[in-house]
Amino acid sequence: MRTFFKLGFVRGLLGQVLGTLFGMGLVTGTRAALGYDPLWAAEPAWVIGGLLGTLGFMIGVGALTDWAKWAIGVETPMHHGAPAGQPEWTRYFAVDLSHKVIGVQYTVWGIMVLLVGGFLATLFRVELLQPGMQYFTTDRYNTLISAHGIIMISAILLGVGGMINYLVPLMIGASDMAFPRLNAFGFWINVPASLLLITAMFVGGWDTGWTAYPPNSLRTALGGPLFFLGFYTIGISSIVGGLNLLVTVFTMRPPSMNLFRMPIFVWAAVGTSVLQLLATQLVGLAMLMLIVERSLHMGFFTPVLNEAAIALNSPPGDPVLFQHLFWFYSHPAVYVFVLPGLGIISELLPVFARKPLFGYKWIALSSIGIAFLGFLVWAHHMFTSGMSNYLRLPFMYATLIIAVPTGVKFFSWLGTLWGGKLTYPTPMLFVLGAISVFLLGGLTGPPAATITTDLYLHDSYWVVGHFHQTFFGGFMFPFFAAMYYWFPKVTGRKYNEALGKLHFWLMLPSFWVMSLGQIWAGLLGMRRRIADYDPALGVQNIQVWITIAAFVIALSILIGLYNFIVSARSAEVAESNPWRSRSPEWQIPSPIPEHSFAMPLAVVGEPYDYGLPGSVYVRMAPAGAGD
Amino acid sequence: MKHFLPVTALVVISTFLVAAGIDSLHLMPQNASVQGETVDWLFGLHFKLIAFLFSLVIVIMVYAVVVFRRRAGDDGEGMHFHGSGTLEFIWTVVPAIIVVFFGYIGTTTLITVTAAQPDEVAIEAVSRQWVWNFNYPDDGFSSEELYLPVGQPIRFDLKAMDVLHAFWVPEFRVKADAVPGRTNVLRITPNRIGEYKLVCAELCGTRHAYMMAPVKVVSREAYSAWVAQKVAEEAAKNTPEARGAALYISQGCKGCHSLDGSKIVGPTWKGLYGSPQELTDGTTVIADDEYLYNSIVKPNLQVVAGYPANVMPQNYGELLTDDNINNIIAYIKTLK
Amino acid sequence: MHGEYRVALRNNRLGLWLFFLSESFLFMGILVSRFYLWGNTRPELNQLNGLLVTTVLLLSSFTMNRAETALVQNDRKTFLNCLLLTVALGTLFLAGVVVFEWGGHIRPSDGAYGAVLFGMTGMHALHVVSGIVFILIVWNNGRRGLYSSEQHWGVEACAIWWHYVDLVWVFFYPALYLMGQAVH
Amino acid sequence: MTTSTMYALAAAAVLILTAGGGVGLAVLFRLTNQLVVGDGRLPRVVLERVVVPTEPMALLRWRREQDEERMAVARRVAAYRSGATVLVVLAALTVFEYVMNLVGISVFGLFVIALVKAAIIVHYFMHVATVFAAGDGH
Repeated sequence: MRTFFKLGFVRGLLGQVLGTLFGMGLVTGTRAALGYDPLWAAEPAWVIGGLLGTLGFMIGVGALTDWAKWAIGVETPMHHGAPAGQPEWTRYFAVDLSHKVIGVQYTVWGIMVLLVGGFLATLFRVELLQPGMQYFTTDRYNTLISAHGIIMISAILLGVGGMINYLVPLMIGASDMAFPRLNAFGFWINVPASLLLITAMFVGGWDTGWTAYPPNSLRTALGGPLFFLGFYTIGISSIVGGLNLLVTVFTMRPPSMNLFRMPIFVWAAVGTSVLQLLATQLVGLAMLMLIVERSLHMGFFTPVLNEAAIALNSPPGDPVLFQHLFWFYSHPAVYVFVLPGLGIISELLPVFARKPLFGYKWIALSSIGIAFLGFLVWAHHMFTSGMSNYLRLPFMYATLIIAVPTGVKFFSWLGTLWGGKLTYPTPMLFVLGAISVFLLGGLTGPPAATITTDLYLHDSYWVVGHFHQTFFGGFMFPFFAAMYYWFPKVTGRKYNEALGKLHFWLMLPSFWVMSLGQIWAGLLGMRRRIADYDPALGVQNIQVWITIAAFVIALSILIGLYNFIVSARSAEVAESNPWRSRSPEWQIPSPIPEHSFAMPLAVVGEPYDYGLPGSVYVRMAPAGAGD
Repeated sequence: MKHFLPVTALVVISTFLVAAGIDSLHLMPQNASVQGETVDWLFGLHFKLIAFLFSLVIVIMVYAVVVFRRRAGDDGEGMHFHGSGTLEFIWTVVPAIIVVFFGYIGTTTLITVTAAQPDEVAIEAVSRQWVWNFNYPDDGFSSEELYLPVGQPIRFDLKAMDVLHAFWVPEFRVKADAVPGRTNVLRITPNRIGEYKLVCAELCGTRHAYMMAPVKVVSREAYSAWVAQKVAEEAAKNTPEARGAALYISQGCKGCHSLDGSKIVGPTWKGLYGSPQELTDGTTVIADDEYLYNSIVKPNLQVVAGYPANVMPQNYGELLTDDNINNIIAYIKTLK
Repeated sequence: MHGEYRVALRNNRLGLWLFFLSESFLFMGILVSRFYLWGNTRPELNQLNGLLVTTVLLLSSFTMNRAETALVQNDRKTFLNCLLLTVALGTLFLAGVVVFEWGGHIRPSDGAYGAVLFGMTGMHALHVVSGIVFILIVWNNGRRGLYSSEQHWGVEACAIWWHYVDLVWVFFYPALYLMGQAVH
Repeated sequence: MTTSTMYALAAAAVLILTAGGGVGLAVLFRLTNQLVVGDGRLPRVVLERVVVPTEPMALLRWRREQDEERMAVARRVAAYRSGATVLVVLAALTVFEYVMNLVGISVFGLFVIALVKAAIIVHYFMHVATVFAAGDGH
């Protein structure tokens, strides 16, 4: 029991509750002091409460302790291992500075958030089985889809954070990330953010979708501002995570590892991090503007003017401004989600094909190209918003051009497969599944990119199908591939191969059914985000298939998790390099010791020279040797 | 080279099969507009490209998976090559040419689809939570149904009075958002007589899924007859009650207040006048003229128990003249 | 210099500059909103006040630079005094914005003028406040002798953070007071 | 305020600044000097007679010491002075910006001036070059 209350996580939760109550009290007290009536104003109380609750969590969990000590001039040496006098497992529930622990924390919390988001999806899929409203009110339904969207996005960001934090320092032979405390902060801020998002569902919900378009988001229920706040908080995590990774990659590589000798996943992580670092600020700003417009009536997005504004000759606000700010992040965010996944595909293919990665430089530069182009295409989400053709056309061209670097990746993957000695353990199956699914996403993109056809597809179920394909192909399948692939490295044990294959063979076909069903429903004229559909559209059978497929996907993921949990506790001990990989993290024992590399790394070969007799990629060299 | 022929043959066969499969599925509802023909043509082009690229990647991948699998007992490594600059160059440049070509096609078709027509007729489509309204400025009336003469180019001026909505008739293919504070333009020339549904395609709140309006494309003669009938009705509307009834539709009261006693979002208007209303603060008031006036102008002042506050727009006092408000009250009085 | 400190210093500098880059996107977003909503117009603001607060912030950047230079030259007294002077000037700037600009004839709820004016000055003021808190922390630590002329990352970070806040104002001042046609 | 009044005020400001400010600066020269070059702890002029060593090696060493001391002083003065110079330049640019706006410079022109100011701050105050140096401090 004492141990329980000493866990940073538990203290954080207490801190969040206390902070929220304090914030609410602050608002109510201020209103009392100013003589407002009534004393209780739900929105400011919840917003300030949510803000201070987040701060309370971070204080409670201890993520700010070292910085507070620094501020008053106290030395804060790095701490390794479990908290003093506590068992080893407790470090996963506390602020820990090791990137390996933080990577696991990101991944586990990400999977938990993913389960919540998936659960919401199954709920509204049941509602869509037949026309008419059976189980929910339309308001409740709208809250469910909105929450599904943002919760899944936060889950994907957490999964991306997990993979990047765990793998990148190992792959470049660094002892840790450049800023371990910032790293821990970046993870823990996600926890109060997730809780804010879940709370938002229970204090009235919100019916704007995850896009939060005003003016609807200015009028929606109390869940709205909590959702904005949660989204903003997740954004903070993205920014500090991206910053930390870029510094790590640029300064902490061994001198012998030049940019084109990094494992390919590191390139993808760099692309992702650039987008996270720069683009996220804009969505944060957009969310902040929504909050202040709601609470202080600052008219950024409403075209209605009050009398004083008319007297000032003030121009009106404009809802379309929000869409620009929002998509300037939220389109690149798609590449934040998929670039690491595509990196995983490129990373794993050579290992299971036993031959070099085809066109390393092209794949590496295509990641950077996608990241760069990602900044120039945001307005393709707004082709119907009333922009003139002169504005729409450049965005159409930029969007179509993204197909080029993406195509380079596809063809290079085929080149990697060609002439290999392919084996098909679970990670490889997930990689191949990812390619097929991402291919669907890639092919359903261009019709939505050319404006003429997008005028039909925009806001239809086609779009729903398209982005589920890109997220499953670009994140979910590669994520599970990574989970199975690095499972022996992280836990030191073997996963159950039969269950892994069952997971894959349930998930892949059901996903194809689900997403092709969505595509078809969209073509038949079904809109996005509708609680109820017109039976005359003829999509009911399709909806039944989508729902069944969604449940099979959910089942397969539960099987996968069961496999991970049971195998981590009691499976056979794995050898240190079961896949015969050349990457640095496989040259050290499993599970990885506290200080990953006993000796500095020296890069002495190409990363993917599989099949070249006698060549190695890295050598553990005593300090000073090598290079 | 021994793989070249089988792979090529499989890709070709697969391309034709996939393309034929897509064609046979009847993926979209019947087109009913001139603009839609352009859209459908481009869709056809896209589907052919999709069939080819899908086959190209999937066939090569499946072929490699089958042919290059590790045989039992083989412990060797794969072929050792790092890539091919020529190949990379080809599959960078060829797709780039294809996408630029599609960009060009996209440009020309967009210009076709959005081009202004010399003889176009303007109709104002006004959207509110959660109703559509169509003003026919040339003839000076407004309607809840969208009647369109076949073959007549129409320019829709889209307006939104509260939040974002989007104007979409799937059979007409093209859509556009209705944005508060702006007037977006959408051009459609219906070319097929029939009955369709206009839907709102932008999430706009509670009843978004039900925000629809009937669309009737009729012959020019039928259209003229309908216009004449609407004009006559308009003339008969000069009593306060009738004006109130028109305001009930044009101001969007209909979205939240029913006339048949059912509960939508706000209280029903059936039998409202003169009835006792229990308020959230526990008091009961009789719905008289003053109460109704206040409820329209200051909806949060007296909220009826069981209904949410803050839902009804606060600005009807600015949108409506006192005359109009009295017309609405007169209309409510008729609803026994 | 100690090797570990050198490595940390290099990381810290790169990290802080990347953060500036990230923050620049935030402020660019605000500037874009200003031009999107205001176009080539601006509300009538008190020009004298604008010049005054700009001058005060500029002076504070000078004193901050002087504090850092003094520390490098091992002149502790000037270092600490200049930090306090910077805090005073920063507070004066805040007072100028809050009292004269926010207390003027435009309120936050007054259309796009009010929203953008308060959005820009508010977001900038938030950064000024953070800078002041940062300087006070550094002053307190400096008073206790935690920084030397060779090792003083805290001071350097604080100084360039403060200059960055000034840098933002370099763009905000013309955007608020000079650019576009003043509307009466 | 009408445009003509603004012109008049600006002209008056320029006059007062140039005439009055020049005189003021001259009067406050010593204070200004201290403001510009630092804290006044600079080495004072040494009045006692300096004994110059005669032995060649000692003379060399003495000269080197003298040089180093002068260099150190020069560096210190330069460090302080650069801050003051930057302040003056930035202030001048701000005034220039304000006056040019009265004259009717374009938005683009104002942006260019702001960019110049930003570049000066980034280079001289924020020492952007240190990011690219391998962490060797000042």
